[in-house]
Amino acid sequence: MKYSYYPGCTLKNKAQDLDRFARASAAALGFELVEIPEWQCCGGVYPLGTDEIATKLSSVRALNYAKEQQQDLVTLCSACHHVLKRVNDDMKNVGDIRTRANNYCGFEEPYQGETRVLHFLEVLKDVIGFDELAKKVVNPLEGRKIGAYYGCLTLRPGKILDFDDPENPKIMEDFIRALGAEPVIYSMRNECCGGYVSLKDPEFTKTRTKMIFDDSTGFGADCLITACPLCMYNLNKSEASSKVPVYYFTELLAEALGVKEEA
Amino acid sequence: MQKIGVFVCHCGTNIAATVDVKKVVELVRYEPGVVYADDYMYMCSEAGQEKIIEAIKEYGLTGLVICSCSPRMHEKTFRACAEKAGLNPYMVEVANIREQCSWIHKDKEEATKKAVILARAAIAKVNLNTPLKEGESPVTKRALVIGGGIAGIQTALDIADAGYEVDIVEKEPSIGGRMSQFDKTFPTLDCASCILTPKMVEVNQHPNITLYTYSEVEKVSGYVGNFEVDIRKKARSVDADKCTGCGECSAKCPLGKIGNIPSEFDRGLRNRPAIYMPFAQAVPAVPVIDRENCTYFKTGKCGVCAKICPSKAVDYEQQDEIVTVKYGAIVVATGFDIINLDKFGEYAYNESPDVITSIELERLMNAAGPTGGHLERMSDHKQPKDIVFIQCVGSRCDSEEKGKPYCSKVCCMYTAKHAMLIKDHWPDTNITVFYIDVRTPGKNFDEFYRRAVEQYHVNYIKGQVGKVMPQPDGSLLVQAADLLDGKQIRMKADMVVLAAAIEPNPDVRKIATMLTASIDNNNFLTEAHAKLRPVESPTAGIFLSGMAQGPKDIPETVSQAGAAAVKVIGLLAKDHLKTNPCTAQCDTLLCNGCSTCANVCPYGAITYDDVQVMDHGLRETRRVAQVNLALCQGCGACTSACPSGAMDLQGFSNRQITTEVDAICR
Amino acid sequence: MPMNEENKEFRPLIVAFCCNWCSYAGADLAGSSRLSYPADVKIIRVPCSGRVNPMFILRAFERGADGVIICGCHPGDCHYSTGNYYARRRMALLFSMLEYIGVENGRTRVEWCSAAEGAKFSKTMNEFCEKIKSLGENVRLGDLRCKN
Amino acid sequence: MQELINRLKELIADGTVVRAIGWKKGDMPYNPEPAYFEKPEDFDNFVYDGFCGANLSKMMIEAAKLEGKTAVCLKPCDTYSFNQLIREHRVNRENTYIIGVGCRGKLDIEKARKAGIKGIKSISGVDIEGDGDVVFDTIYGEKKMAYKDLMLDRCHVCKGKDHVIFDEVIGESKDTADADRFEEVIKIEKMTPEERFAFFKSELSKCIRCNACRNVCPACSCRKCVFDNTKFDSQQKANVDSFEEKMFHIIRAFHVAGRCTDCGECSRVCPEGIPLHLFNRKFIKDIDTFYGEFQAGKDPEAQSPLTDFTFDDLEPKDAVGRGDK
Amino acid sequence: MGFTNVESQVELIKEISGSDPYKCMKCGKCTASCPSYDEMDIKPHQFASYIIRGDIDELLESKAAFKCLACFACIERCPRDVQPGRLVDAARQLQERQRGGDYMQPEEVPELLAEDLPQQLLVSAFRRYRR
Repeated sequence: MKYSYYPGCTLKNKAQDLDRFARASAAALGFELVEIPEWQCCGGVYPLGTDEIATKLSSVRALNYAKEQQQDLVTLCSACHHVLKRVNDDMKNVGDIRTRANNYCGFEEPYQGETRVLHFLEVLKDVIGFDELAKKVVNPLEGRKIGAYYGCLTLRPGKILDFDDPENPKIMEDFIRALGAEPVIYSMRNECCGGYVSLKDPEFTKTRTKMIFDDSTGFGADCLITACPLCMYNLNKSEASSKVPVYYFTELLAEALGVKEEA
Repeated sequence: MQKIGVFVCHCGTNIAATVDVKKVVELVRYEPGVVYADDYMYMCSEAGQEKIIEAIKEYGLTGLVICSCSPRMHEKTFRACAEKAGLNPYMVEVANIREQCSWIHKDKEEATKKAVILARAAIAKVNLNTPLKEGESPVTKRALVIGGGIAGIQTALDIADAGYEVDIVEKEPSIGGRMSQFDKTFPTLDCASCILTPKMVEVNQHPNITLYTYSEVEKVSGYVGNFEVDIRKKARSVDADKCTGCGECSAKCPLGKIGNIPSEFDRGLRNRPAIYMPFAQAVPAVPVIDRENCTYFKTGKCGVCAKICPSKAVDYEQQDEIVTVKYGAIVVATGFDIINLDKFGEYAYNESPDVITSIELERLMNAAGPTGGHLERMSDHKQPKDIVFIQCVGSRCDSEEKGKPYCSKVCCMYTAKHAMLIKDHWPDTNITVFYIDVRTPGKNFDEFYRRAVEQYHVNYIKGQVGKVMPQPDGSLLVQAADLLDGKQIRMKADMVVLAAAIEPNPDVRKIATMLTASIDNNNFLTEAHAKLRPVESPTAGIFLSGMAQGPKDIPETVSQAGAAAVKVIGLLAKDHLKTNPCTAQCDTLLCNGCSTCANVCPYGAITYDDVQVMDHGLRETRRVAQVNLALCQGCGACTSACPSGAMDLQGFSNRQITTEVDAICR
Repeated sequence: MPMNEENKEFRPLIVAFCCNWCSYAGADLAGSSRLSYPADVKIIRVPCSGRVNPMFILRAFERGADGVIICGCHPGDCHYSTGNYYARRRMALLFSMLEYIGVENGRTRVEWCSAAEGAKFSKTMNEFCEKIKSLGENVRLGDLRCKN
Repeated sequence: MQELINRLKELIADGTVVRAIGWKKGDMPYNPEPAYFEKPEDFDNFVYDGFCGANLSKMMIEAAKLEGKTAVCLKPCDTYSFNQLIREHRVNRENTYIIGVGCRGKLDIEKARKAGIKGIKSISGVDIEGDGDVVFDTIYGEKKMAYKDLMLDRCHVCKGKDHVIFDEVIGESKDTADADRFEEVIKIEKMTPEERFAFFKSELSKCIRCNACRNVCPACSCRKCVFDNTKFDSQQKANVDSFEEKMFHIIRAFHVAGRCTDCGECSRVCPEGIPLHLFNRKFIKDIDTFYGEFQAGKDPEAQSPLTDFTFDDLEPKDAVGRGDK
Repeated sequence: MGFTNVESQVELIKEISGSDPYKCMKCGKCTASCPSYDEMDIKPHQFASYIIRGDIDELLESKAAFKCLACFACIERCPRDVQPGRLVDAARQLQERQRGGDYMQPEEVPELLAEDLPQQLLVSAFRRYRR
């Protein structure tokens, strides 16, 4: 099984862990992430303005490339996942954006949102299946109480991303169970960490991340997992992270599958 | 050739402002058949009608075209007017130049042109009209009420008291409906069961009322005055004639303790046995066996209830039974439920047992409820100190998947009631109500709400809650906004009560389809006229009572129930009804006897007989279609199915419609 | 502004068959709610969409109609229980046949519209008019004849 | 053929039937005509060979009204039409004795003409029992043609060798289907709207309104055709007005939709060679696609698709534009 | 494109946002959900009213739009489908398009940079703060 893979800027750089553990795990699970050539940065935030076209084109090109390969497009980074899914939805359902984007790109055949965008977790859940994943776990993470931190970009808006229930998600909890650990459910798991505001106002972000740590540790979490390099950065800026480490979910996956060292 | 009079109504300025009425008169005057044309300010007024009558007499008119509002509005008026002047009422056609012309077009020239075309079509049609005579059909003097809540109970009692027989069909094992689940009622804080139970008993004992509980309407056929209804009496597994209602069986059922069967009546807040009465005052006081959960029905073992029943009333062999009954009128009183809250994950209803709905709160406060009326948290059975009420959960919602666009109407009042009752019992409870608007139109309603604030010091905050977050310490963190003070609030609560939007009983769609009664986008039954015929369905013989028609409180429900009863009584008081003369008619000379029409007739009104016909001097016996005029409702399905054109519909004949097409396309 | 023949806007002729119980009432509601739609639409009241004989539609086209729309109660909600189900089959076959002989799709339409859906009625008629305008005059059916 | 004649004579002789309907020789060897046979000498002209394409089932509408039983010779495909007539209560089954006659495909003389065969004096090899080539004795000498190449188009989409209703069967039948029934329809569907329109316009413009199609059609069995009554014509003008002219074949096809067994007689008899079956077959194809396969006349108890429905039938908007997807 | 009057700017906001401020029923669920509430001088639920009233100058002065985290909580929860986040973002864009984006100056950037700062943060911030 091959997937077109859109790594995104950060995974090539500061978040290489997210990327390499994912590839190693994928290999262990029997699928391959084929990085699409000459991908360009998604821009990090989805351009909400109805008249913004240019900023969506990099996503459109990636989507169209996957279409030409007749492959689903897989991402790992929350932000890329968010932007790609939303741009894809625009290409499918917003006639104006579709027409204009296609005019710019000049593909052989107009792109109309045909590609299916999947987060790596969705591949695990819907293609591999968490039951199957659990069978492949060689180092079950027994006894660990893990809090899934979703943040915002994986979940909202629920209708378009169609990733999980945006208010009470459970895909990462099911993932944690599949690895043999115990998920810790806490309310702040889908509340924003402060996002890019940490650039200009790091103090604000710290108040947000403190709330997240307080809530998750209150319910007994001994570590957190995330799919987002920005969340990772912000959470790690908090003092609490010294006691409650934050991992990319792929790292724990690789660990459970016994491929962490090879990666 | 007909002698047609055309009358163009100004409808004040409703029509005249956009349609040049005089010009219409001028232009239609020369249409074939027209011998008279005039306009008037209000054609439907006494003076307007007088004008018509005079013209009929003076010009010997044989057909009328009224260019006015929708025929659904005043066709009847003008037909009656024609009849007064000795003209057959079915020689009248209405051109709808208000709803379908003046009200929707702005350009006067364009609207006038269209009005003329609509008038022409009507004139062309009248040219082909024939006098029709209404038939008569008898009325079955018995009414059916679907739903045994307070709405159905009141309607049935009122009809029965007037001397007519009434049957109530209730799908649950007992009548009583939602009201029987409530603790107290607003705005007088009467105990719900104290005022409802006597009515339930009265229903049970009334000589004119037959109760079908644990039963459902399965099939409806017929028409106003002559409905035929199949009622499925689901097997109770208990012989109602032998059962004394002692309750031994329920008490001994092994599943009562270990079965984990959530009680529907208590909204899942406690469990019930497999053989059960929903509540102590159930009417009839006869338990049912829930066959899906009962060990005996699942495995063939157990049988405890049958063994211990002192009157040997338990009957595992009982079968569903279908009874067919004839009715003259049917009242829909199917009531409501609250919406599913899965889409409101932000309020943690599914995550925390301490986030409950208002109906669950009713059960928790009810002395007969799962906690014996003691208010406690379902998580740790502690009495809550801080309670937050959230209003409009799913009401006034634009998104169809999440909620409902309408105001549920009763939540503001019952929340004030809940707040006061809690404060009355446990005065040191802190109560906060987050509202968007407090809506209290109704006698003594705003006073009631103000009492909650002024006397009981309930804290009302304008602003919707954003999120309810279960905390590690077991409390609930409520994040909200106080829009008036301009603050974001994060407050702890021990319990959160959600005023979930109400919605019509989900079964109503199925029932409406059987009754061919129309329902709106929200699944509420549509009334025949929003203002003037609020308790009737557009389908003749179907009446509406209670929440099935729209959100309303108990006093309103009872008033509407009475109003529906009066309409039913008015119908049943007649010995005969006039039938629609626009029925199908078969031209025996053209009919092939092929049975195609009978296959599509929804009323079984078409039969085939061998008749003697004379066709071009040739006498022959032929199999031809016969229309039973008492059964035919004039839908015309047969006419478009008929290959030979033998079937035609009076009042909407093939030629009449094609001539309208021609007139419009001229 | 002087109007000459060339820049005169094409105004289509549209016949709408509306069942008495749902769509005609829906049209009335559109009217009383003042939800406008083009005057090109002329409504013919029929008791039920099941009453609409394909002959009526063909006749309208033959007499110069540019579009014909049939409106009835939503499936399941027919006042006569089943009339619209038969209409649905009849119209599906007729429309497909018209397409087969080369008449543009879109000149015919069936829309289910309840008495409560005044807004939908108006929206439908606006859309349909736009569609017919984009298709232009209905030349083909007028042209189709057996003898020259 | 002789077995058939003998049996018919026997049935008349023993009083089982009063008369028989079959084919008699025409003025040319390739145009036999439907005929009544009562007396033994009538059978001198009786013929049943490859050119007896005419579907006799419709004749039974009137024949079954006569005093005494009538025997009728029906080919396998004709029995579908007969069943459909029973379904519509148009024939009296009790008064009918059905002889299912064998068929190995019926022939189209036009095919021979198109192959350049002219001046025909006599034809052999068209017997019902044979299986060789058809031999034409013409004034230009002997010409041969494979039986199959001479078959009517409709026989290439044969419904099968079985009679669906009969009292007895005489002779062997063969399923001659070797083509896709909907091939022509699909070909037209694939054209552009302009091409389709041009195609039908040119075909329909040949029509001379001779009504042969209507008269031969077993589904067109109305006592009085809608085109001959005034029920739809508001002006009550002469029968033939422009409305009829433009829409005649579409309306006729619609009227028989769900009832047409696809016997192909309309196209066979059309003097102008208009492929009228293309209308009927389009309806049949649509019915099969939209509502499940249905063969009119197969089962006289089956509900016609147009007097039936399911709750989730296709919406009309989805019935069109299917080719574009 | 020059903006001459309030009306055209209101129209522009509606167009950029693609949402209808008139649908707002002032329930405040957006404001109740907003993580940046305390940072904002104009609160999320107020954007609709500002646009309806045409208080464009105040919107253009406000820094609230730059405090929005683009977390979409308000969009997810809005019962009226006003999607307040879109209105907020449209106000931000209007400011940037008119002023060329002065919320973050390029010269600020180097001192903000940290060793472990992910690219995602930079591109996101640039998208939001600069035109």
